[in-house]
Amino acid sequence: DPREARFMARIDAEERIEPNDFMPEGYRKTLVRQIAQHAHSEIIGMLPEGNWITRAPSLRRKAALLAKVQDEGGHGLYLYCAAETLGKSREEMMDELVDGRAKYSSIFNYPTLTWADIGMIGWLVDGAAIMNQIPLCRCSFGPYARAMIRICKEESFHQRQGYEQIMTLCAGTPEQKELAQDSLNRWWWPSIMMFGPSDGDSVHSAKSMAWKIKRFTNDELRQKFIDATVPQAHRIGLEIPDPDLKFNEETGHWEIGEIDWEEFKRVLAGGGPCNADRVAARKAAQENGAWVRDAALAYAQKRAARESETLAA
Amino acid sequence: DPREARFMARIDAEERIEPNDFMPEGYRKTLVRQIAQHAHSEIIGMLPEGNWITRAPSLRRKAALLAKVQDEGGHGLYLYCAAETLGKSREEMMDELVDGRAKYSSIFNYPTLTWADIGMIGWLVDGAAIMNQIPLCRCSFGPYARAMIRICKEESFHQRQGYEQIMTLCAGTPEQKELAQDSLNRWWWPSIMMFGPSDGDSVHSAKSMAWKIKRFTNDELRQKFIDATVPQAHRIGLEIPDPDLKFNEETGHWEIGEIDWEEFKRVLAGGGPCNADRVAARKAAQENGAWVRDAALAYAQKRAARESETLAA
Amino acid sequence: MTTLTLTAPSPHLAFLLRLADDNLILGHRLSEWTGHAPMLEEDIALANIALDHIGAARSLYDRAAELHGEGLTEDDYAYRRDARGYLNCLLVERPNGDFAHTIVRQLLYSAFALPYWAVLTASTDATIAAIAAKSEKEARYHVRHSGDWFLRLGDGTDESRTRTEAALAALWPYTGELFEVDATLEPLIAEGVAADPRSVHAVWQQTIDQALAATGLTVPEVPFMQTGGRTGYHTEHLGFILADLQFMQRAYPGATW
Amino acid sequence: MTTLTLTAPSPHLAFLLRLADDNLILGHRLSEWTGHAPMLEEDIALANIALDHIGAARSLYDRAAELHGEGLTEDDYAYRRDARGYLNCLLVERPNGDFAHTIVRQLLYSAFALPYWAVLTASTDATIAAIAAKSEKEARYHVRHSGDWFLRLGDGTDESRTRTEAALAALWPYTGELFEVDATLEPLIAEGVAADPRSVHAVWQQTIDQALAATGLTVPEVPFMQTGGRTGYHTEHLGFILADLQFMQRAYPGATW
Repeated sequence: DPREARFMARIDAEERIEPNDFMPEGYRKTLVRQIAQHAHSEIIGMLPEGNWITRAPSLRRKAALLAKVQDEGGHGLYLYCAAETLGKSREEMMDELVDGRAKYSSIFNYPTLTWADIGMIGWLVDGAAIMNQIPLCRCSFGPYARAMIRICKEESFHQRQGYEQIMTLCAGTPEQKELAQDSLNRWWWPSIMMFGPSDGDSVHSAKSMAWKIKRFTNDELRQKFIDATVPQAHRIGLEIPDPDLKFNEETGHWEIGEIDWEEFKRVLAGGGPCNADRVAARKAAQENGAWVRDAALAYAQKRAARESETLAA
Repeated sequence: DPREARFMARIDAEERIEPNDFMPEGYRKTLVRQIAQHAHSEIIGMLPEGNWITRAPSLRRKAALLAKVQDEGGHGLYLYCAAETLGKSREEMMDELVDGRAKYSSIFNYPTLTWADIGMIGWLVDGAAIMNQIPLCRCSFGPYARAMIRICKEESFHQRQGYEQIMTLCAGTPEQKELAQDSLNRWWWPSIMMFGPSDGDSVHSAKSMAWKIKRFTNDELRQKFIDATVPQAHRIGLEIPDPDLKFNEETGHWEIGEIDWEEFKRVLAGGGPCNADRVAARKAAQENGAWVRDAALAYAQKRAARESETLAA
Repeated sequence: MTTLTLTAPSPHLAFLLRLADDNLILGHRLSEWTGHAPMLEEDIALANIALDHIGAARSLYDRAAELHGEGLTEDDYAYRRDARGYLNCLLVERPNGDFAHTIVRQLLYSAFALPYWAVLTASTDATIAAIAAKSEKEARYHVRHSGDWFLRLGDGTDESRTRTEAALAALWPYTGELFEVDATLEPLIAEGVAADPRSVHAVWQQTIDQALAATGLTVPEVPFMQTGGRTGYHTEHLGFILADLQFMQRAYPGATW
Repeated sequence: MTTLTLTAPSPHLAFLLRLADDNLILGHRLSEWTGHAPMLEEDIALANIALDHIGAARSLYDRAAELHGEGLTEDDYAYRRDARGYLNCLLVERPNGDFAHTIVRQLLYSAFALPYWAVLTASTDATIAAIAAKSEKEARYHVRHSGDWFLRLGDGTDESRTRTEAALAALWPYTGELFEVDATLEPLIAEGVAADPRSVHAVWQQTIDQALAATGLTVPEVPFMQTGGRTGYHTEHLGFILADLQFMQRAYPGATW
C-alpha cells in the first residue's frame, strides 16, 4: 500500500499525523486504546485523591488537593477530546470504562489510607507518569502530543507539590514521619509497576516504537524513574522498602530487587484492593447523572426547535 | 343508647375496656389517634438520638444509647400493636406518618446538635414523657394501659440514665459543663411545651378526662414536671433559661415565665427545625425497605403454597 | 490544642466568621461532588466554584485572625470549632442531594452573594472590601453557572423539572436567613463594616424570579422560614461535615502539614 | 492524648485487637441502620445484634488493656487508633449497602464467628474462653437471623434475588481473609490462646452451602480474594467510620463522659 509507505515516511521524518490524515488501522486502534486508557486513568485517578478532599489537614492543603484533582478532570477532558478526533465518542469510552472492558492505570486500584498517601501519589505516581508522558509530547499523533505538552506542565507541578508535602511530613512530628514512611512502603512497588511489564513481556511495545507513539521502552523509563526517585527519598530520610536496592557504581544506576509480577497481573486482572470500588463509583456517577445529561440534551433540542420556529415565522 | 350508658358505667367503675368490648366511636377514634401519635413519637424519636450513635464519646455510652434507641423501637412496636387491636393497620399508620397526615410529639422536631443533647433528651424529654405516661398506666383501655406499664419502667430508666449523663458533664471539664448548659438552654422550653396547650386551649381534654384516657390536665402535668426538674437542675449547677422563674413559697410550686405558644404552633404546623428532615428520613426508610417487605411476603406465600402442595400430595 | 470556644466574639469578628463559614461549608459541600458529578465538565466546574468559596473563606479567616489577635490562624477557625461555634447560614450545610438540589442551593446562595459582595466592596474594613471585589467577580460566574443549569433542569425533561421543583420546595425555607439582621449586624451596618443584607433582597428576588420565569416554575409556598445558623444553631448535618473536615487536626493536634 | 500507635504489639494483644475490631466495626455498621431499617422489627433486631458485637468488643478490649498494662482502657483502643492501627478484617467495614448487602455480610461473618467462638471456648486465655462462651450463644442467633433473611431475600421476589446475588458477588472476595493464618496467629495457635481459623472452614462452608442450596443460588465465581485488614491495610471506608466514631474523643481529649 503506497499510502502506508508515505505514512511511514512521514513518521520517520518526525512529521505529525493529524486526525484527517491517512493512517493505518493498527495505528488508529493503538492510539485510541492508549489515549482512552490514559483518559480513564485521569478520571479514575480522581477517586483515590478525591477521597481526602473533605479530610485534608489544612485549608491550604485542601485547596491545593481540590485544584489538583480538578486538573486531573481537565486532563481527562483533553484526552477524551484527542481520542474523539480518531472517531470514538466519549460516551462509548465511558461505557467501556464502567462495564469493565476498558483498562486504566493499575496504580489507582490501591487505596489512599492516610493523608500521607496524597503526597505520595503526587511524588511517586505523578513522577512516574511524567517519565512516561514527557516523551509523549513528541508522539507522532498531533492532538495527543499537544494534549501531553499541557498535561506534562501541570503534572510536573503536582509532582513537586507532592514531594514538598512528604518533605513537610518528614520534617514534622515522629507520627508524621511514620505516616510518610508507611505510605512509601505501600506505594513504592506499585509505582515501579506503573511502567508495565519488562520489555521482553510487553505486547504492544515494538509496533508503538516504530510508529513513534512510544520513544522509550518500559524498562528504560522505569530505570529513569528509579534513578530520579531514590536520591529524593534518601534526601528526606525515607527508606526505600527494598532490601536488594543498591547503587551500581559502574553504570551509575540504582538497581532494584525482584518485582512481584504476580501482584501486577492480579491487579490488572481486577483483583486489586479497589478495582471493584473504583468502577462502582464511576458507574454510580454515570447512572445517577443520566437524568441530568438527558435534561441538558432535551433543553438544547427544545431551544433549537424554538429558534428555528422563530426563524420560520 | 343503653350500650353507651353501660360503657360509661364501666368506665366510672374503673373497669378496663378490652378490644372486643363495645365502645363509642368517639372513644375508639380518640384512642386510635392518641396511640398512633404515641407510637409515631417513639419511631420519630429514634432519629434525633440515633443521630449520635455513631459518634458517642465512649463505648459504654455508645452501647447505652443504642440500647435506648432500640427500646424506643420496642415501644413503637407495642403501641402499634395496641392501636391495631382497635382495627387500624400498622401499614396505614405508617403511611399517614410519612405523608404528613399523622402527628407525633413536636419535641422530636428539634435537632441534636451536641452530645449533651442525648443526656438532655433522657433527662427532660423522657422525664416529661413519664409524667404524661404514668397516669396512662391506669388508662381505661386495657391494651394501652398494659403497654404503658412496660414502657414507663423503661422510660424511667432512660430518664435516670440521661440525668446521670448530664451530671457527668457538669462534673467534667469547663467545656463539658458548657455543653450541658447550652443544651439545657435549647431543650428547656420545648420540653415544657411537650405537655401541650394550656387547659383552656386544649381541644380534646375534657372528653378524654371523662373517658379516663387522661387523668390529669396538661397544666397539672406540666407543673409536676417543672417542680421535679428545677431542683434537679440546681443540684448539678445548671441554670434554667427563664429569667422569670421563681419559687412560690405559699403554693410550694415553681412558677415559670411566659411560654412562647407561637413557637409551639409553628413547630406543630411543620415549621420546626427538623420536621421536614424527620419525615423524609422515615419516608426514605419506608421506600427503600419496600422491596424487603415484598420479598418477605412473597417468600411466606411461596412457602405456604409449597406446604399445602405437600399436604395435598 | 482543643476545641476553640469564642465567648461573645466582637460583632466584627462574628461577621467575618459568618461570611467565612458560609463559604467554607458551601465549598466543602461542592467539593464532595469531585469525581462523582453527572459529567466531567461538572466535576471541573463544581470544583472550580468550591475553590472560589474556600479561597474566600481563607481570606476572611485570615482577616478574623488578624483582628482577633492571640496568634490564631485560618486553620484554627476551620478545624477547632465545634458545630455550635460555626456561624454559617443553614442553606449552605444542606446535603448535596441530587444535582438539582446542588444547583438550586447554589443559585439561591449565589444570587444573594453577588449583590452582597458588590455592596461590601464599599466596606470600611479595607480587607473585606478587597475580598469582596475579588469574590464579586467569582460570584458572577457562580450565578451564571447555576442559572444556566436551573434553566436546563427546569425546562429539560419531566423528571428534571420534578426534581428541580422538589429541590426548590426543600431549600426555599432556608432563604429567609440570608436577609436577617440581628444585634451583631446592626452596629456593623451603622459603622459601614458590614452591609445590610435586606438592601440586596430586591435584586436577589429579581434574579430568582427571572430564573423561575424562564422555566415556568413558581416560588414554592412555604409557610415558615428556618433560622439559627448565625448563632450556631444548625441542622444535624453540620456535625458530620465537621467530623470529616476536622479529623486530621483532631487526631494529630499541633502538627504542621 | 493523641493517636495511639502500637509498634509491634505482642501476638496475644494483636489477636485480641483483631477480634475486638471485627466486632466493633461490624457493630458500628449495623448500628447505622437504627431508625432506617425496612421494618420496625429489623430496627430492633439489627440494633440487638450490633449490641452483641459492641459488647464482645468491649470485653476483648478490656482484656487487651489488662494484658497491655500502661493503664489503657477499652476507649483508648476504640477512639485513639487511626485506620492503620485497626486490625479488623475487611468484610466488616464494607458499607451497609442495601439490606441484602447487610444480611449477606452478616451471614458470611456470623457463619464463621459461630464455630470460631466455639473452639475459642477452649482458649488457654481464660478471659477469651469466657467471652467466647457468651459470644457463641449470641452468634447462634446472628446466624439464624441472617440465614432466615437470606432465605427470604434469595427466594423472595425477582428483585430481592437479584440484589442478594449482587451482594454475594460483591462480598465473597472478603471471605478468604477470615481463614488466614499468619506469623501473629501461628504461635498463639500452638499455645492454645488462639484457635486455627482454618479448622472451622468446613463448618463455615457447610452453613453457607446450606443457605445457598435453600435458595438455589450458587457460590459466586471470584478469581481473587482480598486481604489486608489484619495488618491494618484497609479499604477506604474505614477512615470515614473512624472520623465519626472518634469525633468526640478527638475534639474533647481527656474528658470523661
